[in-house]
Amino acid sequence: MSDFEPKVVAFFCNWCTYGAADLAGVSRLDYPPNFRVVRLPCTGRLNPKFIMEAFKRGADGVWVSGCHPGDCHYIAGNYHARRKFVLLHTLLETIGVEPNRLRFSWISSAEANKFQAMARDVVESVRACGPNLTFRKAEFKLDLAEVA
Amino acid sequence: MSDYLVSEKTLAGFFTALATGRRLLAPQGQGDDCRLAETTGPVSLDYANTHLSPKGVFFPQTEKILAFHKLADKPKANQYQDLGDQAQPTVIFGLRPCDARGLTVSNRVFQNDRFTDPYWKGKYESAIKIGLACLNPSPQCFCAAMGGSPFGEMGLDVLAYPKDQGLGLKALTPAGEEILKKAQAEPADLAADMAALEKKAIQSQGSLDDYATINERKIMELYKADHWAKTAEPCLGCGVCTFFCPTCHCFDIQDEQNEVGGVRMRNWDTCMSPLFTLHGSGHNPRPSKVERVRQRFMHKLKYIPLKQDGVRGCTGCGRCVVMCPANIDIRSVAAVMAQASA
Amino acid sequence: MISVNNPYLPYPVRIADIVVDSPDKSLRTFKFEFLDPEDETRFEYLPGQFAELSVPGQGEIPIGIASSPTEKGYVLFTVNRVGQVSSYLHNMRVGDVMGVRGPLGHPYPVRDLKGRNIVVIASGFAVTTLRATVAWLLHPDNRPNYGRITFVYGARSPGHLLFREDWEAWQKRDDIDVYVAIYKMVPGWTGKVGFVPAVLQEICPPAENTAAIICGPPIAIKTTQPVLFEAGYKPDNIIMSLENRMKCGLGICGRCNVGPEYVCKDGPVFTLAQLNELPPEY
Amino acid sequence: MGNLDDLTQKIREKAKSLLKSGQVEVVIGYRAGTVPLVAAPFFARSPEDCDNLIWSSFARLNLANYLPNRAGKVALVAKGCDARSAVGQVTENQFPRENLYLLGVPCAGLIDPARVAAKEPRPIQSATESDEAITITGAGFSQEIKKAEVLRRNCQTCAHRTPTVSNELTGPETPNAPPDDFSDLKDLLAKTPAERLAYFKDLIKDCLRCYACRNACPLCYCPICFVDETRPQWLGKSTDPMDTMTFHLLRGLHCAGRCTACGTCETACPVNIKVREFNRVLDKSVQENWAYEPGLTWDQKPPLTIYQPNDPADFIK
Repeated sequence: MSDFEPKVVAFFCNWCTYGAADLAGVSRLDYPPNFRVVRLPCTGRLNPKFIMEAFKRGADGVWVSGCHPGDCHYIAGNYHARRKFVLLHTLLETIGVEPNRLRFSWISSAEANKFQAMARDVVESVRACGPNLTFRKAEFKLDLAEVA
Repeated sequence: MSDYLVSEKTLAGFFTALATGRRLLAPQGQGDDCRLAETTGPVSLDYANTHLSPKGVFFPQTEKILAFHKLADKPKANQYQDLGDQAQPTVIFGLRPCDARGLTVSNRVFQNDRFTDPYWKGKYESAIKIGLACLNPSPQCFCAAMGGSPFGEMGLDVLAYPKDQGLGLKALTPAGEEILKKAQAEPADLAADMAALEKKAIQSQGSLDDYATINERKIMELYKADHWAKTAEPCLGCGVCTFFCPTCHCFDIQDEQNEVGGVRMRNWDTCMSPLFTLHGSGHNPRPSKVERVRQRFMHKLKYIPLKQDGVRGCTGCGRCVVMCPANIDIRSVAAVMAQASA
Repeated sequence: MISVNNPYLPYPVRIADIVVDSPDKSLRTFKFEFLDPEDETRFEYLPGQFAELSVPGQGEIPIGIASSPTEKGYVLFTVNRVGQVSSYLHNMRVGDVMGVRGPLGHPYPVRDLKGRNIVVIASGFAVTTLRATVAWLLHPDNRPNYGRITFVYGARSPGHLLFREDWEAWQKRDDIDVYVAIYKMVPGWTGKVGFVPAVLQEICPPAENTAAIICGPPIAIKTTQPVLFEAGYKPDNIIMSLENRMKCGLGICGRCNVGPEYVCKDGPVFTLAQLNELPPEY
Repeated sequence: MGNLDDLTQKIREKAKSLLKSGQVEVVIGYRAGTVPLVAAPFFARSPEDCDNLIWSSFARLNLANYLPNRAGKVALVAKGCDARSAVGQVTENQFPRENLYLLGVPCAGLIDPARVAAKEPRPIQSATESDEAITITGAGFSQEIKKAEVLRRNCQTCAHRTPTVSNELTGPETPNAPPDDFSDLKDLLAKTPAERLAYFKDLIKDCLRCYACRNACPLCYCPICFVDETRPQWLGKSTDPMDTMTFHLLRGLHCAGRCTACGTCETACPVNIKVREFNRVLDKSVQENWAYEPGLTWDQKPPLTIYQPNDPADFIK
């Protein structure tokens, strides 16, 4: 599966990691293009159903990243999010989602280098897991006889 | 039409013959695990009834009906096309008479006075239905009170019953007769035997006069009665009753799609859900569980009999009685409906 | 009629025209042309029937047919933007391909009303099937069969009045009485002002040998009835069109029932006499 | 006369006096079911109604489920878990505390019909019970089974059988069971991810998506559940296994830190799915991370409504 390019859905907080991605880009720090970013106002906005939706639709990995604890633009959004992530992480890991498919990180808008390293690491971790064949909706079949 | 016998010795061969050239579905497993499954025999006759009703054979919980391509280079892009009824030659052995009767109620909905549902029709009409009469109805059964019988024949091609470690069989339709002959069942005369067993089986069931009273009362009289709020109060609105009911046939139609195309499918739905009737405007003709519970019981005991020559929408299989988490018992509700004043 | 082999299978159509009908853009009228001209012949309908508009990948919505069968080459539907399918439909473009499944339901009993006077009462955008009815009645083939025809129509504001060209043309005719009203006066309006029941009270034709056909939101239908009673109309002669949530349109999927009757299969047209015997679940 | 009869008597007496004095408008309790091994919810509004009230070890439905959106003063016949759920409802502002009278019942654990069926598969016509055992009768058989052998899974590990909060207890406190040590989950975690996923997929393979677990749950009071949302529609309505899995995972997450292990979801499930398995994974995490058990006192703060700056979360990089 050498030509497998993982698809990662990334949920970034607008105030930090999204900025870090921007800064990495402006600073010409190259990172893999395998993720599709969904910008959130805060990681506290992350509803677990977003993550399920991503996997359901065939994402090979999900990456959630926000501000370092204490740095939340909304004072405590990521503190609350952190407790949610504990449960979400535990649940998904327990039911058998490979741990490397789901990544949580804190990256501030100044940490372009951390962003670059993390992005590479996320993509490589997911690549090592291989395509997501088990934790998604079945491949869509139209069952239509092709009309010539 | 005549009667037939299959002895203990020829029983295995009988089921093999049934399964030749078509799939044989028969109940397998015990208790809550009892379900219709494909087999070539032997078939155990020792079961109460399948946990889920057999309606799923003809009306699967999820059924793809249409599909379309989306990409412009495909022929007929964005035009729905029929996926067919997916029917295959089938014989079902071991339908209980209550369930066979229930399927006829759905059949008259799926093939109503104006329209015919091709997906139901293809599967329902191509299946040969062999019933197994109930010698010992379960404690929650009340088919006789609903106008049926443990030896009921409605909706069946053949009615079988356990006899001397083998089977007694009564052909009810030409298709039934033909399959019994092909399976080399021996001709016999079982009328007296069956009548005696039926009488004994019915005795174990209470008779209920309430249903006759409900027949006589007008729709609005039953509808406006003052007991509905109380009747509905314990209801959780879960709809387990509707999922298990052999005559519940309501469904939702949904599209699912991806980048290249999509399918239209139908899925079992339940009148116990507020979404079932919710208008786009936000208006809901049955906004609370009181209206929804009333709808279910009125539908089973009043509306369906009105439309189907007196045949009730409840066949007395007892599934909802056992499965309702809040123990809303249709027998008790019928009694209240018969007595309550507006 | 609907496809005999499979009533779930829509006829493929192309969007031929889209007209934005209201200032808030919540109403659009879609003109569809059948991809297969034969389908137009099969889609034989009468005013008051509806069809399921089938948007690929989104779903279906039951909408009254706003065109009259006397208008050939196309069918018209006015769609209010409320849910998933209608919102998607509002963003579709001329030329897009989708499906129309129908006709469904029973029409207004125009054929049974021959020889009688008819008063048609419309509120809001429920005017669609009534616009079809009037267009049908006024067709030279049909007009001689009926007595006096009255058309009463009210909407929130002049901008919310649909099919202006049609009723303006009707106003110029002498074989139909047309009363168009808005609920609140605005500068420049020369027609009537007031809610439909009030306008009706003013001009209500005598009940003798007359049938009333009403369509509108529940509140309008409810408040119109007393006016008709007062004028001497019997429940038998008050004809209404209901709407309920629908999926199949074939009397099978179960959700649109009003008592033992299915709005899709047995309605949507009922007389008040029929509805008086049924639970008010609409 | 055993303890069960005493409890029934006490419930009836108290219910009557609460209704007579006008302290409450309705007493929500249990009546005898119309089928064996079931006690059904019952709403007593008059002193005469109260004679239908019973206590029984078949009283599996959690009555706190009937509290949200209910007007007027209510007395709730509550076993340990029900009382905790009711406290949770009050904490989450779903029911005013001043309208609630908790008639606490010291519970000795409830009967699991599936375990009874495992012992006696033949159809049961009737069931009676004493303090220690139940007697089931069917066509041609009658059998006594010790209650301890057929308790529900959650009752075997219930650490709060007697309500921790109530206006009044109807009997002496009952001994608690040794708490859930989640040892089976530890075994499960020792397996590979693929094996675990297979286990959980198999667990829910019969799910009908009837949502009876949700509807029976006192925590599920959302006006519109995520499964019913349409714009966007998060879940397909078909029996697709991944949609089903999503439902169970999100249902579990929504109940995390709030679930009192009352087991009413498993009672309601018509196809006998151990739906609480998802909740237990989360319960374990809640207890380990924040040492929290819901519904024990009126002033507890649910763990997901608060935080500590130094909350552990090593997995976040």
